[in-house]
Amino acid sequence: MKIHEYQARQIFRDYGIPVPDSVLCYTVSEVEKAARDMNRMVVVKAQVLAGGRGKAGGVKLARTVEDAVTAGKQILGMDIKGYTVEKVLVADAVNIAKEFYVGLINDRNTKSVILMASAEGGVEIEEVAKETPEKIIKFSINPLTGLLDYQARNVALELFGDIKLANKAASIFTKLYKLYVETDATLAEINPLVLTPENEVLAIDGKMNFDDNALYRQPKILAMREPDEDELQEIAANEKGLAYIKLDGNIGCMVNGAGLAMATMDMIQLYGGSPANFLDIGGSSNPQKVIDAMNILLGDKNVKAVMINIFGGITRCDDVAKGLIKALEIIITDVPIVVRLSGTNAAEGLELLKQTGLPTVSSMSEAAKKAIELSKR
Amino acid sequence: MKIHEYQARQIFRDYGIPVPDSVLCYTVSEVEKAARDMNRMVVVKAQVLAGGRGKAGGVKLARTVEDAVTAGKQILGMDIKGYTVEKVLVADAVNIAKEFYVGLINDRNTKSVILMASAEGGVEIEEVAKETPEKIIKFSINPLTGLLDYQARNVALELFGDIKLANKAASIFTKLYKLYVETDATLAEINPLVLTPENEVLAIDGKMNFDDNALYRQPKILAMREPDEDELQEIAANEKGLAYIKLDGNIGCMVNGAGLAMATMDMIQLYGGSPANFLDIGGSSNPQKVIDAMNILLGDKNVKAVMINIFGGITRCDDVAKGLIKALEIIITDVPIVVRLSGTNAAEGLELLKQTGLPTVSSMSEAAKKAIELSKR
Amino acid sequence: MSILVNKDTKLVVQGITGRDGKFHTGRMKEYGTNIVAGVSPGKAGESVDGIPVFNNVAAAVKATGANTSIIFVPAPYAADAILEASEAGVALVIAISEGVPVQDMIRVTPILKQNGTLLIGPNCPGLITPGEALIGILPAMIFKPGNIGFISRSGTLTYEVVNLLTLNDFGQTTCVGIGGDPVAGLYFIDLLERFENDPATKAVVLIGEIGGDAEEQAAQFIAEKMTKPVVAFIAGQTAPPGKRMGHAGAIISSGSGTAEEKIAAFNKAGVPVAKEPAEIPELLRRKMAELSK
Amino acid sequence: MSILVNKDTKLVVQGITGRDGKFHTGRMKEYGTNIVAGVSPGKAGESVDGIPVFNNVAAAVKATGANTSIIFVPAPYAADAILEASEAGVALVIAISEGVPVQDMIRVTPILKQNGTLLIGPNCPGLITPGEALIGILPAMIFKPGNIGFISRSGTLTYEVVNLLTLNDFGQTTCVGIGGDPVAGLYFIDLLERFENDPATKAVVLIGEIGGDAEEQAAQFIAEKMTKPVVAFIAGQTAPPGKRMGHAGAIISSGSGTAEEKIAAFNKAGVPVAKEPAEIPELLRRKMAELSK
Repeated sequence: MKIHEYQARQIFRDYGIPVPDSVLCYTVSEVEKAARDMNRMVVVKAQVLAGGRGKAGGVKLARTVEDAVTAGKQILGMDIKGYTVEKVLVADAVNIAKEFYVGLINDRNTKSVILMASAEGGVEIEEVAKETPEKIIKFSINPLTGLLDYQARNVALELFGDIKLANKAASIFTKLYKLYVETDATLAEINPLVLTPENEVLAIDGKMNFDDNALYRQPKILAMREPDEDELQEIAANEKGLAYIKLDGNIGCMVNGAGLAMATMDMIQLYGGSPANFLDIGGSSNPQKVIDAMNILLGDKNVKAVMINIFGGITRCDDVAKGLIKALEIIITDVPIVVRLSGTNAAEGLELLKQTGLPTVSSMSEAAKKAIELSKR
Repeated sequence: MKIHEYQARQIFRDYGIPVPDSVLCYTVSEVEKAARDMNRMVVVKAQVLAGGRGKAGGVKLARTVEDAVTAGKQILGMDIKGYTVEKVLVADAVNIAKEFYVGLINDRNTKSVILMASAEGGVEIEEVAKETPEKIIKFSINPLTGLLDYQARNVALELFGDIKLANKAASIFTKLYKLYVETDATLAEINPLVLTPENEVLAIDGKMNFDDNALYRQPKILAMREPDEDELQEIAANEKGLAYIKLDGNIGCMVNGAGLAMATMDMIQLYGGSPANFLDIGGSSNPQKVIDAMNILLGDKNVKAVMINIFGGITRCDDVAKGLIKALEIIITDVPIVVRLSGTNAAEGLELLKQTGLPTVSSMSEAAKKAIELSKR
Repeated sequence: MSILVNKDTKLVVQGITGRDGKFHTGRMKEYGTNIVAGVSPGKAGESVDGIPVFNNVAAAVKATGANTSIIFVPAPYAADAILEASEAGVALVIAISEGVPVQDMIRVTPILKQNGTLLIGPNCPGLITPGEALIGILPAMIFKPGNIGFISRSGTLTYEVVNLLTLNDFGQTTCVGIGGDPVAGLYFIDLLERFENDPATKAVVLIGEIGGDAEEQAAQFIAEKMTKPVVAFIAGQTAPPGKRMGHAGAIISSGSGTAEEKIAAFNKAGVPVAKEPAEIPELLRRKMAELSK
Repeated sequence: MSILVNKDTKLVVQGITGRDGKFHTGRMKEYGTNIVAGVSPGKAGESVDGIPVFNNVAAAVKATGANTSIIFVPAPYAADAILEASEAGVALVIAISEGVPVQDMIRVTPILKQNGTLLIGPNCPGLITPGEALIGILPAMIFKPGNIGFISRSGTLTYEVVNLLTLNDFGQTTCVGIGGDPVAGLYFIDLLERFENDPATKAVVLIGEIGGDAEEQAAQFIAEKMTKPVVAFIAGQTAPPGKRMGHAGAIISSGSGTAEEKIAAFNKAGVPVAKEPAEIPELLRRKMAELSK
């Protein structure tokens, strides 16, 4: 789960990480009031769940209230990578002497949280990582001890040189680690972490992602969720026991198992088609799931054909077939459907499906070819 | 540092451990109002920093408001092990089906926190430990993982038998461990932890001690400190860099180093005297410390003689002698004083002290004998 | 021969009285797996399918000598169950539970290492040594004994491919579903090493997917350390970046973890990558023929 | 011969630029201790008494091969400094800092164990191998080389007794102040074992105090494992229960940890316990004479 910058700033503040003052605004008049109240140079920042806001023109410096109003007018309502900007953050534009990067992320290889820090702040860290990896300090944190003070200080000292500044930065690192672990984050970035000419160390921009599997124990984080339309669909599907992700193609897929679902999408493409979605109905033969899944698939106007791909393991194909038959009694559609059944009791299942008149096949590739053919009619 | 039962209950509540309702009362009329508001059987409990309140008559059950008033009158103002009862807790007297014990304590041998639990609750756990040690479950907690859920459940299941009750108790154990670590406690006891006939599990009485060395990072705990008169003296001495504990004897001791101070007390007793205190002035030859220490010693009316015992290590005895001379210029007393100097530059120190006219010796035993002799004049 | 589990494996089932635990205990027992104990707190003394139930793993291990555990408890309690097994001295733990928070797994990892406990999963279908022991939720009838080692990050796709192998007469030594989570126990290289050292295994099929760089590491390991042929398949070539494909681990982040990168790594290591599952048996046949020349 | 430290010890001083650190570095160097490095974050490149200062212990170890550390940082940072030394590979850490929270030491303990780091202290005066290395705040001039091992929980009382030993011509192999805290590093039995194995040590003097049961354990260890004579003294016979006698560890709690119990344990183990410090040399003389018969 992702959150907005203004939400990340709030979490930082709650954990004692110094962040410049800011006000969230939904309208231009709110922007005007905020800029007037702050009474100094501000930065107006689009709040959308997408990276690269600066390049897209979603972040503007404003020296006067008038500038801020102009920026607010430009940014509110603009489109950034498919997201419409509905709110902006009007933030104190602090003076910057130097910009740094610090981030925490779960690392699959060391099976730990790693701290990444760089004196090259303010730019995309992925670019730094690709072009000058030696400029990134990486450090694996032992989960049993957490980020120790001396470790945070060592990294901070390497970045800041001066011990007083390093102690300020180290304190931010340890707080960031604490909030990372306590909120079940999967990413926590401060970019840039800035040093001001007054020798303050501040978090200017923040990005946080969270572990969906841990949201059950993170009510405060869950309350921050602001899903977009696609995500609302995904969440709704999830609540029905389905994993669904919308894509741009025209062949809807309904598959049992995530790996098989991915392989199904791949195969459609391999044979020249284009998948409309990822959809995993899991291990159940419950007709309701099939009905829910079909409703989601057919709700996508781009879908020209549906490929159902079931491999019976513990679940028997004849049970799945029965579920499908029940579902297809309720769902009325003219979108063509091809069904592939394989594995446990596949023959019995295919036999049962004859009554539906649906084209049935027993291999994935056949199903994909057939679905593509049907989608082109 | 110790706290009262009502304070321990508050900490328990803050961490989600179920505790019966209660009201702290300083007067009989407050007791009456509390009992009336509760409108059920209550227990009136003396709040003093001493064990064995029940045996001393400091805990009384009251079925009616009148009973509560009577109990309040009896308990408020009573003396328990030298403590005057200034406040009582009026607490909901829940029905008890069975009483248990659970406690956490720092263990020197395993260098860890140990959980102790017993189905023999409501009595002094030390008695159970002595008479039927097999009835206490002891469990060393790995500080790197904390008390794990399955460990708490195992212990709880052994005590309660039933898994539903065990889960309730296990949740209390893990909360108790969390608060223990987070507050830098050195002891946290729930005794009794009770099972009600309605299958609730509640903490009826609580005891907590805290690590003095950690109070600097425990402002909430420090704010709970309610020292008695002796402790006020100890705290005041501490703030002057002295470790002081009042005892019942008549020979005041002033020593550098805790071990040597204890050995000095022991030696006084060995030769038939009785020490009036433990007093460690630490490693400094600062005259102010000597003045402060002498003021504390002579503030005790029981003190009939003073034994100053200094072993010069890093600190040179001649420096200490100079400090003593300065101090003795300011302090005017007719209590006899004997000074022992040994170690680095002892000869020079003793020479300097000649001007004071104080009896000086170079061994501990001589000093002790002399002090005892002086105390008997 | 086989890796990790065989006839002598003594299995304890954690969460044996739950719906899934009970169901799969029956299936595993039916397959012939040597299940010696179950654990369900508060139900000591009961039995499931004739298997004695204990209050905790330590008691089960003490009474039965169990050396392997399978975990069916719900995700919020899974990490605790893994630690319980590890601290009770169980040598191999298979965690089926799906949806375990990543931080839980991160915290568990160093303790397992200290105790020398091997973990498979969480969020995995388990493993099978055909004809000897089924420890997991895999459908027994698609497997048959043979000389192919099999490792996969996904469930149903495993069944799809194993079914193809069996139909094409490629039996298996051991098949392991390592699970789809970003932080998991044994991973590709851990198992490749074991297959390399298992005399009965003649070739290995590896089913990867998008996300992380375990496949790239596997490719490097194969190039540097393996003598036995390996054939691979990667799912998720059409998955868009930033979207989680069902598995918590199947996500392309920051432009890495793509199928292209993984396929390139395998190709560089001389490992043929199937375009679709149906190609795998033929690729395997060719590779093994090459070797026997 | 000696235990733990000698001429070859390479010492790093953590907190070398602080008041105490600087002062005692001078004294230790004067005694001849082989101090190779100091640590003070942000002061890399400076030097104290000609000793190079580094930003962190890892850098100091890398540059100088330091294998022993002494810690003078304030109590709130002491546990972190101990871990820093341990993780940097330092084999023996002596923590002088007084007032370290017990929970900090509890958290540190298992990590030191994992890393195989030995700890003395915190809240201790350090240790000395007379004529070879002084690592701590002990007053150098009271010690002299000889064949007595010495262990004590307290500071000034150590000096009192060692002074008596030296005056009575009992020189020392190594003298260790283990510190007065309830949770500390090496304890009586750890050191008794090392003295038993040290060929140069002919007898041991042990100074205990009230609180805990380390003396009782020492008594049992002596009875079961030691061939060399031991003489003991226990401070705090007149201390009342429940009162902390200066040291956080010197407290009689719940009726245990009393001087009586400790003396009884030693007597049972055949260890004479001096009534006052001045008796110790005579008891030692008698014990050693017994042995040489």
